Amino acid sequence: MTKLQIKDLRKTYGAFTAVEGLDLSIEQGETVALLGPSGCGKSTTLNMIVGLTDPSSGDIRIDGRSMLGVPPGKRGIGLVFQDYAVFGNMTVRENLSFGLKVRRMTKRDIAKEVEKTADLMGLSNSLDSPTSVMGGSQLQRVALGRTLVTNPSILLLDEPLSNLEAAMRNEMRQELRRIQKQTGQTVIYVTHDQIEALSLAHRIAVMDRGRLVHYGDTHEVYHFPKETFVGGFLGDPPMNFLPGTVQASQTGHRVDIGCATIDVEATPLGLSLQSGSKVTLGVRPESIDLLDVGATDLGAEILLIEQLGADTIVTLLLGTHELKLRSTQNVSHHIGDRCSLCFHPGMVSLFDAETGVKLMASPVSKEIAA
Amino acid sequence: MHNPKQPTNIDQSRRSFLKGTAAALTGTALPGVLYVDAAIANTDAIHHIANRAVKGASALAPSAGKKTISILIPGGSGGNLTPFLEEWKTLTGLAVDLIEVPNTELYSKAMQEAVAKTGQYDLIIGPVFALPDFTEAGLAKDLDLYVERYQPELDHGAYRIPYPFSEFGCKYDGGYRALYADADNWALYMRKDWMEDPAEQAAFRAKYGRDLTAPDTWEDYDQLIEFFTRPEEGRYGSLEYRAPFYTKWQWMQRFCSKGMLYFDKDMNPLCNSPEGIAALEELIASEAYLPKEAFTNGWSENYNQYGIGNVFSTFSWPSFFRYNNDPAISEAVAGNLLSAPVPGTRIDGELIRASVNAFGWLYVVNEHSAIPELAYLFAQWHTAPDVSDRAIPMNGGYFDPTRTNHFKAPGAAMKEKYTQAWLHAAWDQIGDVIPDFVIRGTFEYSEALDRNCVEAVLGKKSAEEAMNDAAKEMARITRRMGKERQIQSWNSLARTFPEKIKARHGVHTWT
Amino acid sequence: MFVSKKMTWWAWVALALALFFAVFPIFWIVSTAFKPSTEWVAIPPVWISGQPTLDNFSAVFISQAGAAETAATAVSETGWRAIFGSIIISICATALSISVGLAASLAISRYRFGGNSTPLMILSGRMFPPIAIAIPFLVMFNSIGLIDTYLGLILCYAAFTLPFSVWMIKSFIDDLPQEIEEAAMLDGLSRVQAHIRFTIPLIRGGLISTSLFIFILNWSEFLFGLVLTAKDVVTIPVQLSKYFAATAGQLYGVQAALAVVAVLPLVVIGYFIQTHLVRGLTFGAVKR
Amino acid sequence: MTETTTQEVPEMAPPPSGLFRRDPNDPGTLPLLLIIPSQVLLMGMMVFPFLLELWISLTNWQPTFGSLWEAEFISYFNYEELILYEPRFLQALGRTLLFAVICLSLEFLLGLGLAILFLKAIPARKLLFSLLLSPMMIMPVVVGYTWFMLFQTNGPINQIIGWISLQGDLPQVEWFRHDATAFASIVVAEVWHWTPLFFLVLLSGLNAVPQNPIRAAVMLGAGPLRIFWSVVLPNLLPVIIIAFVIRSMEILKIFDEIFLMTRGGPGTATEMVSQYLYKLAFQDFRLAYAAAAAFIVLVLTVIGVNLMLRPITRQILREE
Repeated sequence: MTKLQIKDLRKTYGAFTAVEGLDLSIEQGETVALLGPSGCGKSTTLNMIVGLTDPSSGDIRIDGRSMLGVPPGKRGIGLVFQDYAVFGNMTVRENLSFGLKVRRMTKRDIAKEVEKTADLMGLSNSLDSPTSVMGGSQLQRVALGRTLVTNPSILLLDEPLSNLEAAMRNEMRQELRRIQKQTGQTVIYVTHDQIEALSLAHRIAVMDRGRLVHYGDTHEVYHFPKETFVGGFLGDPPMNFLPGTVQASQTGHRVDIGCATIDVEATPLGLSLQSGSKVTLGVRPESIDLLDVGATDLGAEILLIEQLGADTIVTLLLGTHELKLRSTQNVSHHIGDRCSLCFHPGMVSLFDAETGVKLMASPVSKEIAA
Repeated sequence: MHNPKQPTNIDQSRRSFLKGTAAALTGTALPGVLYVDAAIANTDAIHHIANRAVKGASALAPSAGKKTISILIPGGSGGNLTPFLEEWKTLTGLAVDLIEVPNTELYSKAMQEAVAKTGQYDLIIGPVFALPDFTEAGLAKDLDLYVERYQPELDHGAYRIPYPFSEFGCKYDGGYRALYADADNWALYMRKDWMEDPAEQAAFRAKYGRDLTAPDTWEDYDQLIEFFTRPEEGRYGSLEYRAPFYTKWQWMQRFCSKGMLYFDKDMNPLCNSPEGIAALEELIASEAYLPKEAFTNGWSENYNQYGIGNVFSTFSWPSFFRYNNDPAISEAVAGNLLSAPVPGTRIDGELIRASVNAFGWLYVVNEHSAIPELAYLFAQWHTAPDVSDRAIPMNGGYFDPTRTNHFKAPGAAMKEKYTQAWLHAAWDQIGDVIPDFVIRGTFEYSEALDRNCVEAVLGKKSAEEAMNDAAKEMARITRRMGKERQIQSWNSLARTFPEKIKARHGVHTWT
Repeated sequence: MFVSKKMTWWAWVALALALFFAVFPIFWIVSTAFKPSTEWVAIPPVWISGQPTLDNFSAVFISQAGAAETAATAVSETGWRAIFGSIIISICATALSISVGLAASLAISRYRFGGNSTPLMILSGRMFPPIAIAIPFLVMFNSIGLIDTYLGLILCYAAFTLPFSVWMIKSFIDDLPQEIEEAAMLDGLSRVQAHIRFTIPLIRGGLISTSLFIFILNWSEFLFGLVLTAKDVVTIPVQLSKYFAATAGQLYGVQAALAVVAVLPLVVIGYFIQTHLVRGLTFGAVKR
Repeated sequence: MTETTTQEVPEMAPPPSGLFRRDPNDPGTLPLLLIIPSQVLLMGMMVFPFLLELWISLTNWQPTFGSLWEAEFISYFNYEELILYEPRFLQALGRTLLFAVICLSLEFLLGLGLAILFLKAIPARKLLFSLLLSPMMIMPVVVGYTWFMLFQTNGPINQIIGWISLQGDLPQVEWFRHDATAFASIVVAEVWHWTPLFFLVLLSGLNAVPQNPIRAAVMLGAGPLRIFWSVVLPNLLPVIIIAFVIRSMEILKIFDEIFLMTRGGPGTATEMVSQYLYKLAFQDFRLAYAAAAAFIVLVLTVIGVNLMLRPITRQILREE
């Protein structure tokens, strides 16, 4: 069942367009991450969803009902802020009770709900402490509890972990996942941190300069980005991009990247590429394998090997382009070595060189004759 | 606290002046007895007082430590002085520096000088009611010696300052302390043109059964102002003062004209006597005949408002007549002003009038001055019969006719500004003058009386409550000031009241 | 924010009323300054003179000796001496108050001199009714010859504005991290040098706004100016009270003219120190 | 004051870190040298007159009784007289408090209203802001004269009232004649003069209030009033208290405006402590009595201000 549906949402400030033509739908019980660099329009989108900002055009529907003109407090959305926005002059209990008091619940019901939520959030012991003396993760719990206690149909988290220290961040991430599971809550999670997005969300919506660039499940978004932007934004190190020229071939297409050519199969959609058109070829670091230590002249040269515990990042020079490669296995090569590379079949994406838009997602195989 | 007396010989000579004139000064038939020939203006004698001052100053000037005489003056009074400073300088070589303070602050500033003792001012032009305070605070220099030496002829001679001004305006506790510069008793001013309008006269006669004339009694007056009150035409009967600080004077006139004094022999307040309450009730009753502004107007607003021409009468100072009779200042009423004695009360067949000397300025020599004698001499010169006759009519000042010659033999400028008729009328009323609270603690007594009057007028208290409160407050002030000393002071002030009033209280027998 | 940014009709009305209320009296002063004497208290009141005149200003600035008697020429002295006096006294008293206050704030803020009681003690100096303290001042000033001197008023004004100087400057120093001076001292500067080279320049904005605020206080003072002077020293507020003439009564127009001249610089100053003023006025409770 | 000190000193005892404290000998005499000028100035210009005043208040001095040095020592008599037998003093005190409460509440509410208004998208913002602030820059004496003119019976305020009233004829309120209207007139002048201060301070305070708690409250469905009361106001509190402290210190001393407008009248309807002190000291010249009254006022003010400051003394003095 579609919980939240956004249709052609648009927000302009004078000549500046903050959000353009956004379409998005979120299912019940789903966790969706809204991901993008700062200034991409995700905060504006968030504000429009919760009702703090009115859209210039478009529609927002929750459970099929249009939310245009419905005041923020009446949309059934809970919002948790990056800086927690806990009411510093109140105790934890007062914070948690606030939303319920507004709803004119009886004192007894309030107390009951607050106890319940405090229990869920692990705040039972500090209910009567003033919030002014609390630390980050505690405040985060209060903020979350304050929202959850009102039983929102959608929970929006705005960069909820970015103010926390690294260790706390991990702990809270798990905590969030636990709570989401326990409550079956629909969650929209706004972040610029891809790891959070990837680890928490079922689906990811990537935004760039006011546009929704890619919306899909985490696997799809990660491995088959719809634009070079998405590939470049997600992943650490990000997707490798190689400029190339299309050459027609019998089996499909080949892309000439200067120092080598790569076979690319035609898409199932039958997209055919004009011979000679410029493209960008994208491949994830973990979709590249090092084949052997070769002495071939056209091989890639290893510039740098970084051991990162479980992973190893290898920086290569292929022709004039730098590539990064991630391997979970031990790399026996040395800096300065030359080697052959293999792009995993089906894991290579082609983008229009000018627009950066994906041309096709195709299962590819070919060894690069290096 | 009582200042030590001057050497005996001076004391005696002063007494001898008094002896010579006492009978005449306290007599009831004052105008007649004191009739002075107009020829006094043409004799050389008129210049003697000024000349003595100039001579004295010229003699002292070369050895004086200070060549500038500083005078503390009330703001707005410079007009009487500035044109004469150059003349004085030519005559004596002494410069004069005028220091203005707002006229409401003058008393305060002078008393501050009594505390600070800077000697920054050599002369102070102060209000008459402040003289006791100035003296008790050690600010007003004892002038007996100078008076003896330079003969300003304050209370004797053809040019004297008429009694009682010469008494409460120059002396405190029997000694000379000031040179009176501004006789300031009230008269009743009415619109001559309204009174002379035949239609009005007919209507008035029809209504009250008598002629439309200047009033003798307060009842007459109340009829007049009732008659001329026509709010629908924007016309009112009177512009009597009902603003704070001024209301007490209106009360004093009505009260004293009932043959009353402020205090009895032992300084018990009499304001809560039936007469005092009645006087206040009369003030309250006449509210209907007053425009609303009367309740907030101070004197200058009052002058200006009367000048607009929508009010029949008012009680005011001589300068009121002078300014509002000047076409350059008040087009509407100039030439149409009739001055009359303040109304009185007929008691036992005797008509008693009481014209309050509200304010009035005098020269006081600062005890702390470095050049007291020169300062005194300037004051003597400026208040001398001839010089003051020229000074008083100047525009932009407060001084009004004070010396006998001003009334009886006015100079051209004086005659032009005040008119012969007014000067005659004013002279005739001097016998009815009553003093303000010219005793120590004047502000406290005035304020207690005035505030209670105002509160009654505003309806916050009944007249009786107000007068009882005022009496209580005044009694308390007296107690605190030291009753014996105050009684002594009051006894000498009481002697300056009109004969008819004094007689009813047997003031002559007070000791 | 909990208030919508949109201007509703009632917001326009409220704004218009507030503006009228705020500006009308100022308009009236300015307008009166240009009215001929007949219009000062005319019935009905004149809003803008049909025959505007500069007489009131010339009464303030140009000696009227010998001029034909009119309401405006009844003024016996020009306003120059008062303007000069006010400028001298306000500037010197402000400078004194600020420099003494700056030193004291350093001692309090940086060295915790005297603990917490010192600032509160200093502040309580501002609570004494000046009317009552004026009398001991009179007695005291008389015995040391300070009555009617510029120095006397300067000392008095400086002392009475010192509480604000200390509290305002202190709030600016408090907000300045101590590390700045510490770093300077590690580089070899002495404590005094560190204050002079770093602390003071860094709170320059605060010092300027505090000075201007103190200047306004000094410039406006009336009572001490009235009581502690005799003939040599006059300030503008005292001069204003002198515009009274026997014929015309209160010289509203002349008063208004001097008031306009006296107030204009303050309004301009105020415009420039608005934001700093808040910091100072709230003793640092608002940090912006 | 003393109480605060004794309470807080122990907390401060552990010296804060930082170079200035690390080496206790280091500052040497510098702090002393820095504080001395202020102490000398205060000694000469505040403490000495203060002590002189204290002594005067214990005598029966008034210049018409003789000089200060001859005045009789009467110990607490003036105080006793004032408190027990001088209803006018106590009335003036009460009236001043009432005046302060009325004015400060009005100034606060109007200032707050304006400040909230200025959160909206106001056109020509900076200009309007400055215009609204300008009354604050005007010297009290001028404020007094101006409102005296405006409140004249034939003045522009009555004219405006006349225009507003439907009949169109001047109702001619005689402002200075009646207790209530005279009091109202000085309240109006005072409110006009100092609302800008509250406006300025509250607007800055409002702008400094963190936005997210407000958004959070909006999200929780709270209405503007509840948000203001529960979220905004607690944040504004320190600023509000300081503004109130500064203004009450000054308003309790209010003199110039009333002196020029009503002189405390009619009767004593607008007589504040300062007017009463002025009457005692500069009209009656009962200087000792005035001094005693001033001390009572001082003590009450100090107590009052300390009570007001209590909740935020810590924050202001940075004691945490």
